[in-house]
Amino acid sequence: MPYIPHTEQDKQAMLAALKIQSTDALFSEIPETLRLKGELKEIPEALSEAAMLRLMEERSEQDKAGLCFIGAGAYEHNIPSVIWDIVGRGEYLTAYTPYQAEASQGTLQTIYEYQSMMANLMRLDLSNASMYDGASALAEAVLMATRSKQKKTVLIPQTLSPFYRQTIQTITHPYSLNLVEVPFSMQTGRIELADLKAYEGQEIAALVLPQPNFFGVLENIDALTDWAHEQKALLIAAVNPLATALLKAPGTWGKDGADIAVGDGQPLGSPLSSGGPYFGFMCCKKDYMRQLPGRIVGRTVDTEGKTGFVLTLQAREQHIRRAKATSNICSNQALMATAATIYMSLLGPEGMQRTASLCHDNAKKLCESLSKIKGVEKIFSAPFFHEFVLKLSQPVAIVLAKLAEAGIQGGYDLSGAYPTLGNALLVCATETKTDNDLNRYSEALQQILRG
Amino acid sequence: MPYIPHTEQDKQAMLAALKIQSTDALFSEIPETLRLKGELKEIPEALSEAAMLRLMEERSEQDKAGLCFIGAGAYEHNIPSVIWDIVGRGEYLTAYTPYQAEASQGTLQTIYEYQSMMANLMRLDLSNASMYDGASALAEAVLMATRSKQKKTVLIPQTLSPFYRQTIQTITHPYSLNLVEVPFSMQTGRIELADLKAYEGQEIAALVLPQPNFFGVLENIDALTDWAHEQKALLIAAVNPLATALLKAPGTWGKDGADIAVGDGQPLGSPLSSGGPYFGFMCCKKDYMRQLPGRIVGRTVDTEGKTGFVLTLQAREQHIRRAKATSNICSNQALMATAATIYMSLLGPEGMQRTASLCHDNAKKLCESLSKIKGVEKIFSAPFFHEFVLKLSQPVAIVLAKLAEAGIQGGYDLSGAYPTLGNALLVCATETKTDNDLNRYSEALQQILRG
Amino acid sequence: MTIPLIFDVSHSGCKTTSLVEQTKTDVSDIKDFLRQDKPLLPEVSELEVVRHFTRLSQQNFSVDTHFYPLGSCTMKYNSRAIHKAASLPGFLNRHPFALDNFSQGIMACLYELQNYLANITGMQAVSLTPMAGAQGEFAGVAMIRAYHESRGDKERSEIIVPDAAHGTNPASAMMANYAVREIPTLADGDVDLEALKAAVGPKTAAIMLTNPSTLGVFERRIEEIAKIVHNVGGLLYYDGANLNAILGKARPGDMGFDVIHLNLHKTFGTPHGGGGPGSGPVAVGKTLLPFLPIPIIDKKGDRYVSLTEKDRPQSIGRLSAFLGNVGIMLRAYAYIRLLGRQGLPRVAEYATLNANYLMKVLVDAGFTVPYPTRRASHEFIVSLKKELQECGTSAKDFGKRLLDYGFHAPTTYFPVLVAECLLIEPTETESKQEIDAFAEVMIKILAEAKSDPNKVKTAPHTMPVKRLDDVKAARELDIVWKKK
Amino acid sequence: MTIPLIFDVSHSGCKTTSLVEQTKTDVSDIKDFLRQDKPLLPEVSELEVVRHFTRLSQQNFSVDTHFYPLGSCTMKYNSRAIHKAASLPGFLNRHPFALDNFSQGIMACLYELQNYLANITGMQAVSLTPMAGAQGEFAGVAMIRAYHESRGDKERSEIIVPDAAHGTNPASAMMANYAVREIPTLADGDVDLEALKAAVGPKTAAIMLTNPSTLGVFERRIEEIAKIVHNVGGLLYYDGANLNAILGKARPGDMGFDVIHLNLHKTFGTPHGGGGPGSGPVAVGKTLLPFLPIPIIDKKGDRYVSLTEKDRPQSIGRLSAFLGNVGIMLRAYAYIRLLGRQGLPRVAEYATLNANYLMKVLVDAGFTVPYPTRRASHEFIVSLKKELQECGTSAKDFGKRLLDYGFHAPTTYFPVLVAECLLIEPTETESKQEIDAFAEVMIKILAEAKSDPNKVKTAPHTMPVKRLDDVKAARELDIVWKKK
Ligand SMILES: Cc1ncc(COP(=O)(O)O)c(C=O)c1O
Ligand SMILES: Cc1ncc(COP(=O)(O)O)c(C=O)c1O
Repeated sequence: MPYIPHTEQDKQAMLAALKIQSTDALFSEIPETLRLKGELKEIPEALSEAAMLRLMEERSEQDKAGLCFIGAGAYEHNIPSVIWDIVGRGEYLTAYTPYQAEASQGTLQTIYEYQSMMANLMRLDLSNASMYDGASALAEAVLMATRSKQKKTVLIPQTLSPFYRQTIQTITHPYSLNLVEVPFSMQTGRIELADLKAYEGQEIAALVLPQPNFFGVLENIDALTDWAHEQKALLIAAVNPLATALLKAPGTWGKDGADIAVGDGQPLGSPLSSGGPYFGFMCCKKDYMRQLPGRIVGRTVDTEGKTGFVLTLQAREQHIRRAKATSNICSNQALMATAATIYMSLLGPEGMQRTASLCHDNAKKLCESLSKIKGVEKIFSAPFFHEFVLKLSQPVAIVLAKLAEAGIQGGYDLSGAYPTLGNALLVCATETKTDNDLNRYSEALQQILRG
Repeated sequence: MPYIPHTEQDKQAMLAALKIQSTDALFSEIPETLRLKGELKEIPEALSEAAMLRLMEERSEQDKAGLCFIGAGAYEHNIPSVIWDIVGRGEYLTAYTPYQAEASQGTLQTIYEYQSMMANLMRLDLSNASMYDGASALAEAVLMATRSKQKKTVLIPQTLSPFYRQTIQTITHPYSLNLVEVPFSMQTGRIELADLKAYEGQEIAALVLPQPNFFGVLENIDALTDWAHEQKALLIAAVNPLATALLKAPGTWGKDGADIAVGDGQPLGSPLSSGGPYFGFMCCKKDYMRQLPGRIVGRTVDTEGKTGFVLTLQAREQHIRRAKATSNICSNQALMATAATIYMSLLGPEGMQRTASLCHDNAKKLCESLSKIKGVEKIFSAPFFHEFVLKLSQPVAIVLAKLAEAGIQGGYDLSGAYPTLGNALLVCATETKTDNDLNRYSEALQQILRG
Repeated sequence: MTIPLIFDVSHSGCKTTSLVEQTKTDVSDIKDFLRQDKPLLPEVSELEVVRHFTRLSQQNFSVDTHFYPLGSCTMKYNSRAIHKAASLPGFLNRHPFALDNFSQGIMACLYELQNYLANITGMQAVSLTPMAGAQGEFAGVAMIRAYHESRGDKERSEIIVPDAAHGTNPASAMMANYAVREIPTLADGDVDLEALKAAVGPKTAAIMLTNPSTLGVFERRIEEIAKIVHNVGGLLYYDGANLNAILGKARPGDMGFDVIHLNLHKTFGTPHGGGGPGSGPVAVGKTLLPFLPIPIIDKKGDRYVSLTEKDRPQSIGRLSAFLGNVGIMLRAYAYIRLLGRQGLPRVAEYATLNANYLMKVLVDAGFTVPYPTRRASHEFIVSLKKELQECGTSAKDFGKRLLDYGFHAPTTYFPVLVAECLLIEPTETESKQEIDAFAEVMIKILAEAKSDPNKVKTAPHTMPVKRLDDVKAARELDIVWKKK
Repeated sequence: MTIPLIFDVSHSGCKTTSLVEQTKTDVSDIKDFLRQDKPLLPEVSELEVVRHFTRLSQQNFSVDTHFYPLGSCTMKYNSRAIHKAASLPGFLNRHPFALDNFSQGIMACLYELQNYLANITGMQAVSLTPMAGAQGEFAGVAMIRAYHESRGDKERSEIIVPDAAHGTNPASAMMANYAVREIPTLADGDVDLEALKAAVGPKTAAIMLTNPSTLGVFERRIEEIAKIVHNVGGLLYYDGANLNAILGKARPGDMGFDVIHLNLHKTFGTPHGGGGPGSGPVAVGKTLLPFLPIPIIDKKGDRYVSLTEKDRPQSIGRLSAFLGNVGIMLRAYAYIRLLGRQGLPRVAEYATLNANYLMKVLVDAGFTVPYPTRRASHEFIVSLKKELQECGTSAKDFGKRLLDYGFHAPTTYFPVLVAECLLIEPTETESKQEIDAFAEVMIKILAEAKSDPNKVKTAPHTMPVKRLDDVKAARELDIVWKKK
């Protein structure tokens, strides 16, 4: 029996100890009417490990697509081989949340190091141990801000990922917040300070500010942060953590810095994996510490004065505070945060900055060569990080399908989420692309738009 | 610098401590004439990890071939996922030979368990810790037998792998042994007792006996073993260890059992890997213990009486006995033996027997369906394990090339090594093959021989 | 041996150049946006990283190294085969926005998984998107809210939760802006029906139940409870964290539940990762069908498609940016394929057999269980109140002492209503031998508590650290390393 | 904590059915050949296997967990990237007898590796097939025999080996049926040329040398040695185990060697695996070219082919059934690609810098080195003769005590000619910080040897076991577990 170690003899000895004839008797307290009579019909017969692996291999091979130029919130990066060899060690992989601190120092110290790296990267006072993903972390940050400020209005730029906006919607819906979508400049592709005038004087809990934004464009963070603080609103930064190694850290935005920074940690060592598991991170100024959701690890000492680590500030959490907790989050995405900790340790400040620079460089090169093609137009004027928006002379879906045939995943089709942009395509190039890869894309697109 | 942790500052501090200006001074004792002046011209510029992996991926993808029905000494088997996740752990992977016993109990206990499993599987008194591969292990066994018997003649059946025979040749050449090749019956495909008559009364050190033999055919082991012992020769069994779970163990062959058993451990969890690394195993009766080459682990106690493990019987080995050692072997194939230990633990006696039976069953089925095809003839009459020989109506190389196009690696072409067999093809089917796989082979072959 | 922080190993300027292409880059076009400081991250060699985290990992207990009978957590064996299946490069490298044409393989897995889970739970449909049990709970409660709102039923402001409930239940109700009304448990471990009857009414949005409950017993009057709640227009939420106990034996859908969440990282053998990622799919009956969170995988003809808000206008919406923790779903899918139709009920049988057997051995040895007349489910509670009174040794002390003997501690102090409790869940993947060994050590500690209580109270003695100071950790907060 | 044997965990009848297809099989046609007994192998669950071997592995020191300055072993960092490269499914699943059309990718790697190694060593051609250093040595000596035989030169029956040589050198000479003639080393660590001159003659088949020698110094008069041996018609064999010291700095081919073997598992960063697999390619100059062992990869036009005995009639033949340890070759290939032309000499620079620096620190602290006037190569010797005399603490004791401080012991008692020696090789992948920490502990142990010698003599104290009884192990031999 797969994964059941009992021999018939063991079973009989155990039944005998319990003075019962069969395991059926163990379920005697389940009312007869509720006992499942037949079998689970939808479940197929057991496969052997080899047959299962062969099936899964076929399925995964079936989905093999070309060079990936899609971004839109999930990014292809080089993942050093070290990471998953270590993260996949049983001691990390098969441990539970580190409740028994003395038997969990590995996980606890790792998370403490994670918190330190994230807080240092964001230049904020503290970090929690991880959230589910960037979108849900942002939703929790919005709740946190409205709780802290006791106000219900939150400004949400349309340059924020539509998926993040939908997630905020779902998660904050029960609290009937006033979520105000801030339009962007069709010329620059970002929020312009002037356009915020309209919201001045309102009771704003927070302004959410993505950097880079969903179009890859760099927002005017300093001015917008100062504006938010002038409105007595919190500034919630939603950032790409890899980009943050190169770009201004949220804690240094404007005069006083962002108050909360969240984002998706995927670029730090999580494979694309169809969208998950990734992890959300959340950092903030210490003023908001007691509002922070999720687990936090602290450094302490043992009875002999030796350094050790424990879960701390648990009075915020569901298992202690129940209906008065800061969030219901329990399991988080610890393993992915472990991967990120190793990623940041391996690359270090220089490696991360260099990687971010390579991304930028490749995207710039690709944008230049693609926008030279007839039928292609770069539509936003503001600088970008590693993604950019192109307007095509043909419907995006058709072009993407043709690119796919040429072995290229050309990008994310914006025409659904942003119909006003027309045939708009969001293209991403990271450090994984060689010059040859970039050329392959331009050549293929040229061919398609010519033909 | 890849894998060099020194900062410039570290380097300067170290040079200063040594009172030298540059690392050049460290090489001052190398005569000037011998100092390499230029660069290593053949070595390309460094690649990044990602670029290297991409190159290697392309190279490995380039070689992707179809369903594998090749055997001939290396066999495709299911490898439980557990094995390489554990064997790949740094503590096993990056340790040296366990000279410092107290800091190497993991490797030492594993090898002790390995030795126990192999000896039990072979039904012999003892096992060493591994040899390079099956062929070189057999060569060492031949040397061991000639040393023990102080005779120079060794009978080597032509049913033994030609590669094994060549290896024996190379390794024993300096000792000018009398290696006598014993021909096989063209009808049964094995050595017939009657044909051994010719060698009776000679001064024979050993008879080598493969089971199954290179043709997959099962030798008449009991009679041949008894014959060897009647000649006062040692019987060296060369066996497939997976088959041995199902077939008579060497230690039980004939009246007194084989004296030495060797073979390639590859079927026990080593991937095909283009031929290596695999490992050789070597078991023997205790009479020959002090002649055994290679490392041996023994169980002992520590100063407090606690059980522990150490390398033992080292007086046979090169690092102690130098020119008087039983062999020059130093590094062996410990990691592959570790994989085999885990393989045998996972499958257990029942799982290994069942796997061997599935191999046999699949091979039988395939042989039946292939030999029904016009232009195909099964040439040997004796029973086989999981390989069999077919005679084709067309040259084997041409048929194999066509099968490859149909996504099938059809087998090993015997026409080079055994020209007298004609267009002979050695086909293998293991437990990895489904009925559908077997059918694909028959259909493709039918098509090819018809066309 | 304590291990220095990676920051303490750091030496400025150290790096592994092979990890990043060393070509020149030009970021002058975005110079106004650039960071001026060097982020304070470690600067260490690849070997230093490998050594640091390998050694850190060795300081963990884990299923792969230790028996881990943590109640309510189902720390069963995490198959390496399913880990390998989910780690196939084709799966790892797939972008969530790959075109449908290049997504049929993965969608086939997810679609089938939805169907399997519906069948296992006896519900109508499944959404896999919630990222953990708690997010599944939120999704469930949000659907309940959406349902009542869709009927214009705005009065319902309360969710009823038994006092034995897991903390996420009330917290999830709170996340959905419901007031929580707690009801007590009877001395036999079942819900107090009279209290329930008194609690329900027009304000009742739903009740959240775990069955078998976290007390380790099956709620026998579940059908009655369903009737009571449904009668007042409320719905029933099932917390599926304990599904291991009844897999293939009974189904929440048949008990009258309207919505349930599952913990794939418990019942379906996916690893816990030191705290996550998990996956908490929700399954619903007919009532809540329109409200399921998106995305959902559907099959149109022989093509799989992903349903969005356009296809499901009444959906509560999306809970994360993409599809949820797909890697975990793939593991659960592979797990179900490995166990198959016959294997799943066997899980419940042996999980329950192990729990009842261990309980019997411990009771025979003098341990107190709060529900001695009840069958254990897949887990059971031992109360050490007597031991605390008599020897001064608490549940925490017992837990810590177990570590010294190479066993992870059971869950301690949960559920809160049983004083000094250990919640013990052996799971089906542990052998009789292992369970006997655990029982033996429990009995040994009981003897120690009497003969040498201090030994127990100051445990652990053999871990990398002695007992840690939680109070100091919270008072003198040190949660981010700072450069000295 | 000692871990029971897997046999002691075994419970008859336990098995993991998912590992083998459970379909019926029929072996009645070979019933006369079948085994009647059930092989005495463990019967355990998959979890038991995982737990057993995971926990066992944790009892090892390894490069991934500890500084491992084992002299003559080059325990450098084993890159995970090269491990991943060699573990690509395309490589793992390739059968050695795949058709040439499906082998161009792998042959390209091996062909290039041959060329790289030829360039690095300054030799003409390379065969990758030997499976370890010792098999490379055998191949080399067998080629030397073949060369003399090919010239009808049958007198040559001796191989000269310095007393400092590694044990495999004389043993390999023996395997090739040569008598071994040992020559002494001078007080400065170089070979005694007078003794050499006296030893050579018409019987001399070859001399086997390691340079830098295993004494941790470069043999300065190597050109003279080459002349002496060549003059009498003998050949020069280079043991390449120490190549890390001179990588890209000097080449055996330029020194006059006719044949060399390399240890890919030392110089080229492939893992040691607890004792193997390694890979010991041989490289030859013009003289021995025809005798190289097969198979060898060649390029014909733009196609790679594998040369066999037909192409190389004078070859000594084949040393194993297939191509050798291809997986290790792929790792070495990937390693060279990662380090590149500039990276290889850097290895020698930093390996040598680390060794000389550590030697300096230890000498300054009062340790005795036998060759104080010499530059260390990538390793050096400390002799603890004085400490043994004065405190009773031996080299073995020092080594064991190091374990307590988290450092693997250096090589002890090799080379045999230096009493109470530790052969210390830090490698280039260790940081100054790590080396300083090691030096500090060495100094601490030196102090302990004086203040508390018993502590050192009874070390280790913190390992899973205390010092083990080697004598009992050899006397009361227990090398195979038997059922009681
Ligand atoms: C009964 C119960 N419900 C819900 C949860 C929450 O699950 P998760 O941690 O996946 O959010 C848990 C987890 O411990 C639990 O035991
Ligand atoms: C100097 C020297 N030569 C030869 C060898 C033998 O190499 P292998 O163990 O790979 O056979 C070694 C290994 O320790 C060595 O140090």
